[in-house]
Amino acid sequence: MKRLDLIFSERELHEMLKCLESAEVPGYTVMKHVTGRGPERVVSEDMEFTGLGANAHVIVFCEQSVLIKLKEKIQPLLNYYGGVAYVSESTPL
Amino acid sequence: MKRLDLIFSERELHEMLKCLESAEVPGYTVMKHVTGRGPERVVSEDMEFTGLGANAHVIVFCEQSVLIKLKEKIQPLLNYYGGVAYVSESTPL
Amino acid sequence: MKRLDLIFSERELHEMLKCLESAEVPGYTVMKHVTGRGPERVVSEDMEFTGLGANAHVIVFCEQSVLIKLKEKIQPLLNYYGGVAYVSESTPL
Amino acid sequence: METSLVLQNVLTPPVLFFFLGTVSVLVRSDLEIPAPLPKLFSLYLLLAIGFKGGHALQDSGLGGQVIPTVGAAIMMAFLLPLICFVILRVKLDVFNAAAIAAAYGSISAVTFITAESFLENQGINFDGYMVAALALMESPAIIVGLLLVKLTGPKNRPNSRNIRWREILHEAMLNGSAYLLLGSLLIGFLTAAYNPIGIEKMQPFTGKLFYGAECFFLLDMGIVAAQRLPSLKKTGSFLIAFAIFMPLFSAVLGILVSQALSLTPGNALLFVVLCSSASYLAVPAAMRMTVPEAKSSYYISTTLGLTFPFNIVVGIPLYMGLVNTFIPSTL
Amino acid sequence: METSLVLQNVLTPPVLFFFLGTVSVLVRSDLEIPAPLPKLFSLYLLLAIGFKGGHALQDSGLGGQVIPTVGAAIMMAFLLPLICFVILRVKLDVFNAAAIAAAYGSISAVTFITAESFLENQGINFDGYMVAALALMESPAIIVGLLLVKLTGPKNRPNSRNIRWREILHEAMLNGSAYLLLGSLLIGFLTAAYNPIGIEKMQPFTGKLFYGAECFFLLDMGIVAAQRLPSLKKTGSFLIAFAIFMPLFSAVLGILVSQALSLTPGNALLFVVLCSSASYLAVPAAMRMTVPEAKSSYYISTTLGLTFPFNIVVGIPLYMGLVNTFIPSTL
Amino acid sequence: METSLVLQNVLTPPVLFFFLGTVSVLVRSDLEIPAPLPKLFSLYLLLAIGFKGGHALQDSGLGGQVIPTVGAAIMMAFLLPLICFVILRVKLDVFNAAAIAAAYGSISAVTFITAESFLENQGINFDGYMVAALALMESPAIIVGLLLVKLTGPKNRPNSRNIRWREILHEAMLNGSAYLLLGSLLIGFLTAAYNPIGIEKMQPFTGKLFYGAECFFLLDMGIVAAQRLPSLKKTGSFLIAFAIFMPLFSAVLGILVSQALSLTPGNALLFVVLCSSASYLAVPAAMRMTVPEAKSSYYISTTLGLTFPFNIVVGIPLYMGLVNTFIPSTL
Ligand SMILES: Nc1ncnc2c1ncn2[C@@H]1O[C@H](COP(=O)(O)O)[C@@H](O)[C@H]1O
Ligand SMILES: Nc1ncnc2c1ncn2[C@@H]1O[C@H](COP(=O)(O)O)[C@@H](O)[C@H]1O
Ligand SMILES: Nc1ncnc2c1ncn2[C@@H]1O[C@H](COP(=O)(O)O)[C@@H](O)[C@H]1O
Ligand code: NA
Ligand code: NA
Ligand code: NA
Repeated sequence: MKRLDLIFSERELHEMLKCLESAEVPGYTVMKHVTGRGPERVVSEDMEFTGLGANAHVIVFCEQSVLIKLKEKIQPLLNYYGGVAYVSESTPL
Repeated sequence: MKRLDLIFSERELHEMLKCLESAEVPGYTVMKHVTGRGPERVVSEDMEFTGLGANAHVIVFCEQSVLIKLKEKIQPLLNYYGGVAYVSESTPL
Repeated sequence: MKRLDLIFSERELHEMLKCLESAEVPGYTVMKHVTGRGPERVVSEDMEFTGLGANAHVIVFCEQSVLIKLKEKIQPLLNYYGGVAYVSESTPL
Repeated sequence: METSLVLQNVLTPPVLFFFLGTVSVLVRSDLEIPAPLPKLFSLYLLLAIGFKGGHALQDSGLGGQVIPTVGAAIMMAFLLPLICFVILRVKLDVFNAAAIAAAYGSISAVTFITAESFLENQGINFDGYMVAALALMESPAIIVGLLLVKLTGPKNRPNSRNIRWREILHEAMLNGSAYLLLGSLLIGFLTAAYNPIGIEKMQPFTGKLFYGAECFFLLDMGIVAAQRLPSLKKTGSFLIAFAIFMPLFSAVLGILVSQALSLTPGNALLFVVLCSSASYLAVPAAMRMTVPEAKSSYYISTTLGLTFPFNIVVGIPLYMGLVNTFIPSTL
Repeated sequence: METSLVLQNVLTPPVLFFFLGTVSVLVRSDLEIPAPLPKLFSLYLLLAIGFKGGHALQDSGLGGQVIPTVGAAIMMAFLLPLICFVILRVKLDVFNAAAIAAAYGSISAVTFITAESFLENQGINFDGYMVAALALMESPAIIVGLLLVKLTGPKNRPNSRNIRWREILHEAMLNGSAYLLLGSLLIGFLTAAYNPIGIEKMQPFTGKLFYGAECFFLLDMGIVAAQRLPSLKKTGSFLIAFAIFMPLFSAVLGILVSQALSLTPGNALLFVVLCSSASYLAVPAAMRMTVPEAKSSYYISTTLGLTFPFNIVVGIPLYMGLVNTFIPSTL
Repeated sequence: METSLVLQNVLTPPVLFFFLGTVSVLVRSDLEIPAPLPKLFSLYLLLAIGFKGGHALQDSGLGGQVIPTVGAAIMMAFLLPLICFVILRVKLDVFNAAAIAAAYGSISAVTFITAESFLENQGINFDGYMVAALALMESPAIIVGLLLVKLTGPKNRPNSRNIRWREILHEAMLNGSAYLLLGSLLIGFLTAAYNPIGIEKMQPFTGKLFYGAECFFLLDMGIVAAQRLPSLKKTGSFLIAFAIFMPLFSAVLGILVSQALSLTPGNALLFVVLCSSASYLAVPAAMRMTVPEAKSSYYISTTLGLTFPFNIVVGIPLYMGLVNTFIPSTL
């Protein structure tokens, strides 16, 4: 099994979850109110109340095959709005 | 070393931590207020205030030997209430 | 690519991020309000309002070379104040 | 006449803010009240109505209609889930039927509050001790729900899922919202008896602020209720019909009992609202723990997405119309 | 005379709490108002000013100066971003210029509130319907900003980045803060018309509590603004100058319009403050969505780190001085 | 007579809500006040008592007993940690002894607030300037604690752990809660002097709401204190005894000083409560930073799990009894 970590702006959460659903992931986990820094932008806590939105961290445990479907749906979103996606190996306990 | 990621309903957090303690893990980390979707159920933010409880995400870094002890204690809880547990490789910095 | 997970007290967050910057990480992600237990100490939710501070969980995706620079900067902080740092393999989606 | 009451009810701040929240979801505005702010308001409202109810109970004493009314309320909390269960078993398995039955036997504090605001707006008197009825209707419904599973459910449940008596009572009496409501009631009661200055000093917090906080909370409830609408599709038309007709049926029962007890119109409305409202706080939490076989989306979507809005917007004035018809005001 | 007004302004609780927040960052105190508490206060303030404004609008009716004033305000929200855009294009690309222009064409509700407190403190009358102007100046600026990108921007934007009309209007009208403000305005208006008791019962929440909540929120704004200071260095001296001189320029325009409309001094000050304040809530959120090419640090740091503190501390009393000079009080 | 005072104290809303919180943990109710809501109330309480204290200080001026009382309070904040340190060194190492000593030399704002409510309830006068004493007792204790480590601790601490003077003063003066309290005091002082309308407009927020917010916060403190009880076992009987007897000893010292200063009974009680209460906010935060060798569970469990509840429930009325015996009321 694979583990996918997605980190991107909370404002795109809804759209991102739609991508996950359409790639038929078996499930996902969402952590909001996340801050951070990317190559260009800093995301700080106060961006939540200015409406810009902090980041969301989404974890998906799924098969490699799902990941491939997912990639082509998610890549354009990440390119347009920014955000990162990393994959690691993972096995059920 | 191994890294264990547990995701399950906040309401079972207390019981789950007792399992971890009885398996003598060296430590653990807890993130609450986590939402998500499993094969059947959606866990949304408002479930926190209706008292159903959102999810908790627990991370444990430990040896393989601890994991084996842990597995038999945790499996019944996950089967009864739902939730997921995944293991990856991890080394101290 | 590597994935580094740092977990330590929120009160050291500022200093820790300065270390990350000086090691020139490409980015990082911060989750606050995290609780847990280490070999000696329990970090509970109420420590946030007593001013002791809960934990922060910081994730860094970076190259092995950055990790080496990072290690020598971070190790003294972790030794002095406590906290854990674990590394796993990770590849961009 | 009911139509005019509905209109009068709709044009009050609490209901308007509820609509504002609902519409924000429908038009996909990004208005959001992030967790745990809704929890702040729900804790505050429980604390405040409990405290004020305890104070009122001290003032009225336990004589007169207090004991009969509270007793009848508790009786309804035992009876209604049984009726619901019988109806729900037509289409649902034991687990889901019992969980939903418990929710509809129990009460919704926010619906009760909105009914009080409605009465104040109409200038109709009611007694503070009705809060005691509210506080005491949560636990019986939970007990009945769990007993129904224990008695009518399959005997071959895995061992770990056998419900123990201790667990039933613990969930029924000590879930957070029932505990806070009952505790605040007791504190209000004791304070009114031994420390009248304390009552006065609490007044700006528990009294004056209440209406505004209620509006703010209903704004959030509007958002939450509207977010539940899509999942109603999955619950099927049987449950959708149940979520509308059961409150009406309970209301009629409630009116008959109010008549028998000769309650004043104000108290009668509150009694009816207690009967017809359904719990989306304490009961779901208890069911989730003890009957994980039941689908939480069933009992949450029906109570929160349908019965709650129905009662808030149409139900309360409708019941008032019925009360006015069946229970002549003594004024 | 302006100096004395500045001093009088500085020694009021809202401005002092703003300083307290700013200083806490400068001296590296660990004072922190954790998320989402600031959101609680910002939601509360929007709800309360909307509700009170709606009430005032009902009382004043839509006659007299209401329509001309609100109309002029909307016109300014279309005009100001165009002027800003022309100025900003000297140094910046289309995306950044349009985003910053939209922010400066729009308004800051907290600056408006602080101006109201300033007027109350000075004992100068103003009309509640000015809140309607506030509520209606957010959307036009967003529309102009997005149109500027659409019309003057490069035609070879990737397909996904083509702004659609529906999207523009959605972002302009339905972002959370504009929606809550307008919605509360409407609710206040309806309540005042059909349910006067409701107005009275909201008063402790929306009225009495307001000043204190404003102070608490300004404490947080002080912290946030000061945290933005370091990133101002990166924005360069052109934008720093813009963040101070543009408000002054807009203020002068605002005074001319106020004079033409023969507004009272109090209303004139509020009109001027609407013109000279810049948005750090609704507009940035909309721009982040639709023009991700613009650097958010540019429009946030200038509006929040510079223009907002400038207006709160020096701007308001300064504009009052100008108003006093150009618009003779009829008293 | 003390028993009747204890009873009268126990039957007030703040103490009853404290009990409600404590009991909820003992009976394992799932009542929870999620973070960061407790922070909201603690920030609010600090802001409100600071503001009201500053106002009172402006009214009373710096003449009369103000300077001597505040001076004596600061002196106690230097003296008490030294006494504690000597006692604690019998069983503990330098690091833990110094950290606990600093906590007991400092103060607990919530205990102080509860004592004020107690006095108001009893109809006993006290002066607002006592808040200045409260605000100024936090820093000295931290300084003494850190100096004790610096002077009596092992000289071979790793280099990074050498405490620098700048760090000591920074932690002592600029930790969040001390900063907010002192800052609000200053703002209240300035506002009362230059902007009396501001005082009036703050009153509903800082004044009227206070008692209810205090009750809500004490509900949470009850939960937190009870959660600390299990870890008291690990601290051992020496520290448990210390956590009860040290407050009593400090109280007696406090009474002697109050007598010497001829304070009124109300002020004397507050002075005594300042001496006998222990810090679980500012001091632990400072110690965690600068003396990580000390076990935080020691100083948190004793102050929060034992000394705080003891003072709230039994201590305050007990000290009042002592004050009544030793300091005859002039009425
Ligand atoms: N190298 C990285 N390691 C960890 N998190 C990252 C990294 N790069 C970006 N992020 C996270 O992804 C968010 C969006 O990235 P970006 O759009 O590239 O600014 C940032 O705010 C960080 O939270
Ligand atoms: N495939 C998955 N990937 C990530 N998180 C998951 C996955 N499946 C379940 N979860 C998380 O585990 C929680 C409980 O799962 P369940 O009990 O199976 O509904 C869900 O609410 C998700 O947060
Ligand atoms: N073995 C572990 N697994 C997961 N998290 C840990 C582990 N050990 C420590 N932590 C986290 O690191 C924090 C600080 O650790 P320490 O300073 O060792 O008490 C703890 O509060 C936990 O959140
Ligand atoms: Na019911
Ligand atoms: Na403007
Ligand atoms: Na003390």
